[in-house]
Amino acid sequence: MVDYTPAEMMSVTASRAVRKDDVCFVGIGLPSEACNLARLTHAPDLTLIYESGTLATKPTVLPLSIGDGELCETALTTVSVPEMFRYWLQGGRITVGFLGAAQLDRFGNINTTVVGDYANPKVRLPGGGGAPEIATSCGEIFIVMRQSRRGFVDKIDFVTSLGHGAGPGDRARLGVTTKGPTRLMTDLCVMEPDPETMEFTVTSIHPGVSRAEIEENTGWTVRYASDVTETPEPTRTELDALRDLKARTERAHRVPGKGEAAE
Amino acid sequence: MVDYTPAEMMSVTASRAVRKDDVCFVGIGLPSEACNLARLTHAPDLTLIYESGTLATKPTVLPLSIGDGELCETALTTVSVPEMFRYWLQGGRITVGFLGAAQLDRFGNINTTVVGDYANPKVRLPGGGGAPEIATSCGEIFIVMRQSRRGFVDKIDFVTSLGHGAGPGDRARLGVTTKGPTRLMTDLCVMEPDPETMEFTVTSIHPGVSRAEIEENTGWTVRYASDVTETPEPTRTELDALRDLKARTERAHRVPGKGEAAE
Amino acid sequence: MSEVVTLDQAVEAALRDGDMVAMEGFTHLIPHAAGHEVIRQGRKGLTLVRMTPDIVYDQLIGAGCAAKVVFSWGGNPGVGSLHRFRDAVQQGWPGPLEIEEHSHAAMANAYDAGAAGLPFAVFRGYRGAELAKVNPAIKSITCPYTGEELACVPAIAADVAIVHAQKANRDGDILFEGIVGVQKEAVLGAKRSVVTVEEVVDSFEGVGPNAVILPHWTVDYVVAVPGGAHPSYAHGYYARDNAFYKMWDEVSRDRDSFQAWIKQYVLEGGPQDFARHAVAA
Amino acid sequence: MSEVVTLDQAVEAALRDGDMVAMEGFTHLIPHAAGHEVIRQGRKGLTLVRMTPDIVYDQLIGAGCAAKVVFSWGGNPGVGSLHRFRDAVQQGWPGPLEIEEHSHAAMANAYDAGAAGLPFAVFRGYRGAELAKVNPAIKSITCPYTGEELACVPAIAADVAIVHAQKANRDGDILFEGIVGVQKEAVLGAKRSVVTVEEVVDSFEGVGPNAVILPHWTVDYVVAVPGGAHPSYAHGYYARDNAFYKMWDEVSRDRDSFQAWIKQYVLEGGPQDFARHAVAA
Repeated sequence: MVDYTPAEMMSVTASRAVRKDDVCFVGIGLPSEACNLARLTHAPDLTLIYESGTLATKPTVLPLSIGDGELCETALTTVSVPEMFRYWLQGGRITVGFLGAAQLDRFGNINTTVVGDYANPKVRLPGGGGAPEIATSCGEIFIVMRQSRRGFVDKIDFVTSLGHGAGPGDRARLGVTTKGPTRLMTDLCVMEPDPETMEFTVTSIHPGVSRAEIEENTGWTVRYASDVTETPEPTRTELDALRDLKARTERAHRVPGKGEAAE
Repeated sequence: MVDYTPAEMMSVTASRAVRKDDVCFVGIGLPSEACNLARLTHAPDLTLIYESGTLATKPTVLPLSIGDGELCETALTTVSVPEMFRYWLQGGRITVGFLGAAQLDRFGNINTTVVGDYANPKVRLPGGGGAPEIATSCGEIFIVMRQSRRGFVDKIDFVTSLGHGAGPGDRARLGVTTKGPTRLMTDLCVMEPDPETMEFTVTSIHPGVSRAEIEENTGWTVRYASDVTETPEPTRTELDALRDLKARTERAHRVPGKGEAAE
Repeated sequence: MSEVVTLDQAVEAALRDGDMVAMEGFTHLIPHAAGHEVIRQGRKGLTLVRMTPDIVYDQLIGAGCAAKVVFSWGGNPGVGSLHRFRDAVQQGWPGPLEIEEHSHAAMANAYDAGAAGLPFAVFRGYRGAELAKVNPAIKSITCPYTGEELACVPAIAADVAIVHAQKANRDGDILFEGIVGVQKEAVLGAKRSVVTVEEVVDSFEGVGPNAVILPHWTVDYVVAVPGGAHPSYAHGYYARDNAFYKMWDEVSRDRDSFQAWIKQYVLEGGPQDFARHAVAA
Repeated sequence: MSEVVTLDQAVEAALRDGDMVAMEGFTHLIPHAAGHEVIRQGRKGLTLVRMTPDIVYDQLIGAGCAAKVVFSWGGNPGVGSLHRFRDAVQQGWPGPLEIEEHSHAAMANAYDAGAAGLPFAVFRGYRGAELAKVNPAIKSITCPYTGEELACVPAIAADVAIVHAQKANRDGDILFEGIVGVQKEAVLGAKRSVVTVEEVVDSFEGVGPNAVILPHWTVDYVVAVPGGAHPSYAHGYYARDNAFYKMWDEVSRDRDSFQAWIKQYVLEGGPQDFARHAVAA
């Protein structure tokens, strides 16, 4: 048995969701960590796409921004941003879109725009960026996010990106033909939409996590699948790959002697 | 005094119409000859664009096709064909479009589609290609074309590309804001639209050409400006540049031992 | 996911009778070898899409493969008319040929829309042009902000795109260099695709600025056919065979000489015959 | 026609109070030096357009240059929020700030339409997304062929585009390499443009495949400002100064420390101060 943190459990679990032939539209942060871990473990030929235009990139360290030079240098090719959104995302070329959220509801609808009223916000968040169309144009959506009452809410303040709307059939009614959120991976568990209600349902719980803990960190009534399993622990290989990746990243982004004396 | 052919007179006259800062959308044949001659004489910094995507190209020989390798090798850059038509032509970046015609009327409307009825043609011509939008998107249009009754007709069988329509105001009524045909250069004379009627009017006659000769080769009633001038003869420099260009082109396109034994 | 196969396997797997097929190439990289394979396989009722149908479409039309041509300029560049195309339109030989005619701007936009997964494209075009009256596919739309009336055209989303490129790597990624035309759009917009290449290489090192790269997961079949663009050219490999274009004017003028040529060079030939053209000019 | 001048001359000639200005750069090649010049010249009432407003727009907003921001993602990448942007939106400091918010897809399409000279762009977007309810600029249109309802957005045609590139040649042609973003579209769509570059060179020899070249007649003013993208990066010249982005989070959190920073580094500085950042990391 190996030692690992809940954050590592989340990243490893998210990385396992990716299949070897997937073409992933990757966001910065947890999605990028999970996708690159997948590429370094079971899915070496995985295709990673970042919205800055880099197609089939193989960064050796995790990018800090969506447009780090490393992404371009290791890419098969780089296209303009209009082409990325037009030919590649809208063109239906992406099998999996990875999203995070500031607020998430039980149907996988996402808010990254505002807390409070749009016109008079309590907290102005960065906004949707690519997410509104990632949510509808990718074959399916994986969400990776730390579980908390603040993030997992009964009702999100603003629907930045569509999940399953208010339930079954809503995507189809809006003319959306893709699957939407099929998997939510947190530091506590894995949830998948119930095929009947489309509500997120716990299908797998991470080792050592209790149902009470999940419920304490969820702002909606938690539902469980009939056959909840225990998430397999990270393997030594996965943990080593993840820790190496993070250490390499840490070293690369610490540029000594720069930045302090600001322009 | 130098010796020259009517065809040389036409090319030299057409080349002189081009200004040194123009950005020209160039077709194969006479337009290409005139534009490259201008570049080799009074307009060395002239920008030539061919619809195959080559921007600011400086071919040493005339291309046989719109997409010869020479155009790309000598270009500042080459863009895709959709970008050429979207960003560069429709984007309003071209000052002069050069067109030829199978049939032309007195208002500069052009037919390169069919002789006879469209559904049941007597002669099926190659079609419009880029011309319909070149005619409306370029700042102005220069037409260069050998003068004949067959080509200069009272009524064209099909309007492939708009000139001045049926007369003054027609372009504006169609929402077109560019000038349209401002100059027609033939082997006999130069015509320009009369500012009142927009009909082509002879403004300059090539040396040694009679009004009768022009009229014999025109299918509409020829009108003359009040101050018709004589077109200046080609200079020694212009003729040398043109003949060198054509000789170089001839040599380059004669590839011995190829083509006969056909695949 | 690209699969490396032989040309006859690729064409057989990708193309069916009645399909809409785009064999693109703007003067450069025209997939002649693949076009010949389509003739050998005797495909019928094809809708041939291309901005600039030239010799290879003339051959397909004369050989009876086509029911319809969608195009914006149909000629033998720098030479004259396409005699087989003209014979089909004017005389219905070897069978009736429907035409759907656009401008270059319209087709370039239609390919762009196809690649972008849109059902149609909007552009400023056809003002005062009669084509809009004879082609019912040309419609107009009003800008919801300015009220300007603009032209529109359905997206080109062919059943099959067939193109020629310079290189594939071992993964099946494709590299086009030079005049790149609308090949990227044709492939991305199509349901299936066949790409013939000059050669398969280990790496795309030393690529110049006018390059288009298509990842292997956008392409279905990759086939190495050296010389496969002849008499068109492959930038960096061999030049355009201008003499062939002139020769074609003679051969294609007459139905009998055309058929004799097709028999000798296409029906009794194969993709390996193109290799001798794959030499720098 | 591009004119080579100094940065203060270029900004003064190109930009007026109340203009809509797009200073683009998708993480890469963000025109920081030019942004500082705009602050020094005290421009007011600007509409700032950018897909990803980050530090330089935070500075312009905090310095009181902006009346409105048109954007699709406003944050400090990899770090967090833009405190000056947030303070303006939430508290109206230093003045009220109007926002017009889109998605990336919408803005990318809007830039594309601007470059293409169209009044609007059509895309498949905003389905089930609430932004379409709060931004009246987002409209919809029906495909005349399929009946599908699609989103549309007005084209971005700014008064001025300000971008940073790696190189200009002696003619004033511009070369961008690496992540090219929407800079080509921003410049082609704008009425006027200012381009700062790392260096002016004799030739663009050795250009790689991810390159965009803008001919000199598409650009109004070209200025050599080595290091002018710092703390963003210039591919092939210097790396992103990630520590600066983190430092900005501290400096910008507080109005006083922000103003002290602007005074010291912008108002009392100049484009020459960027040169020391133009060293390979």
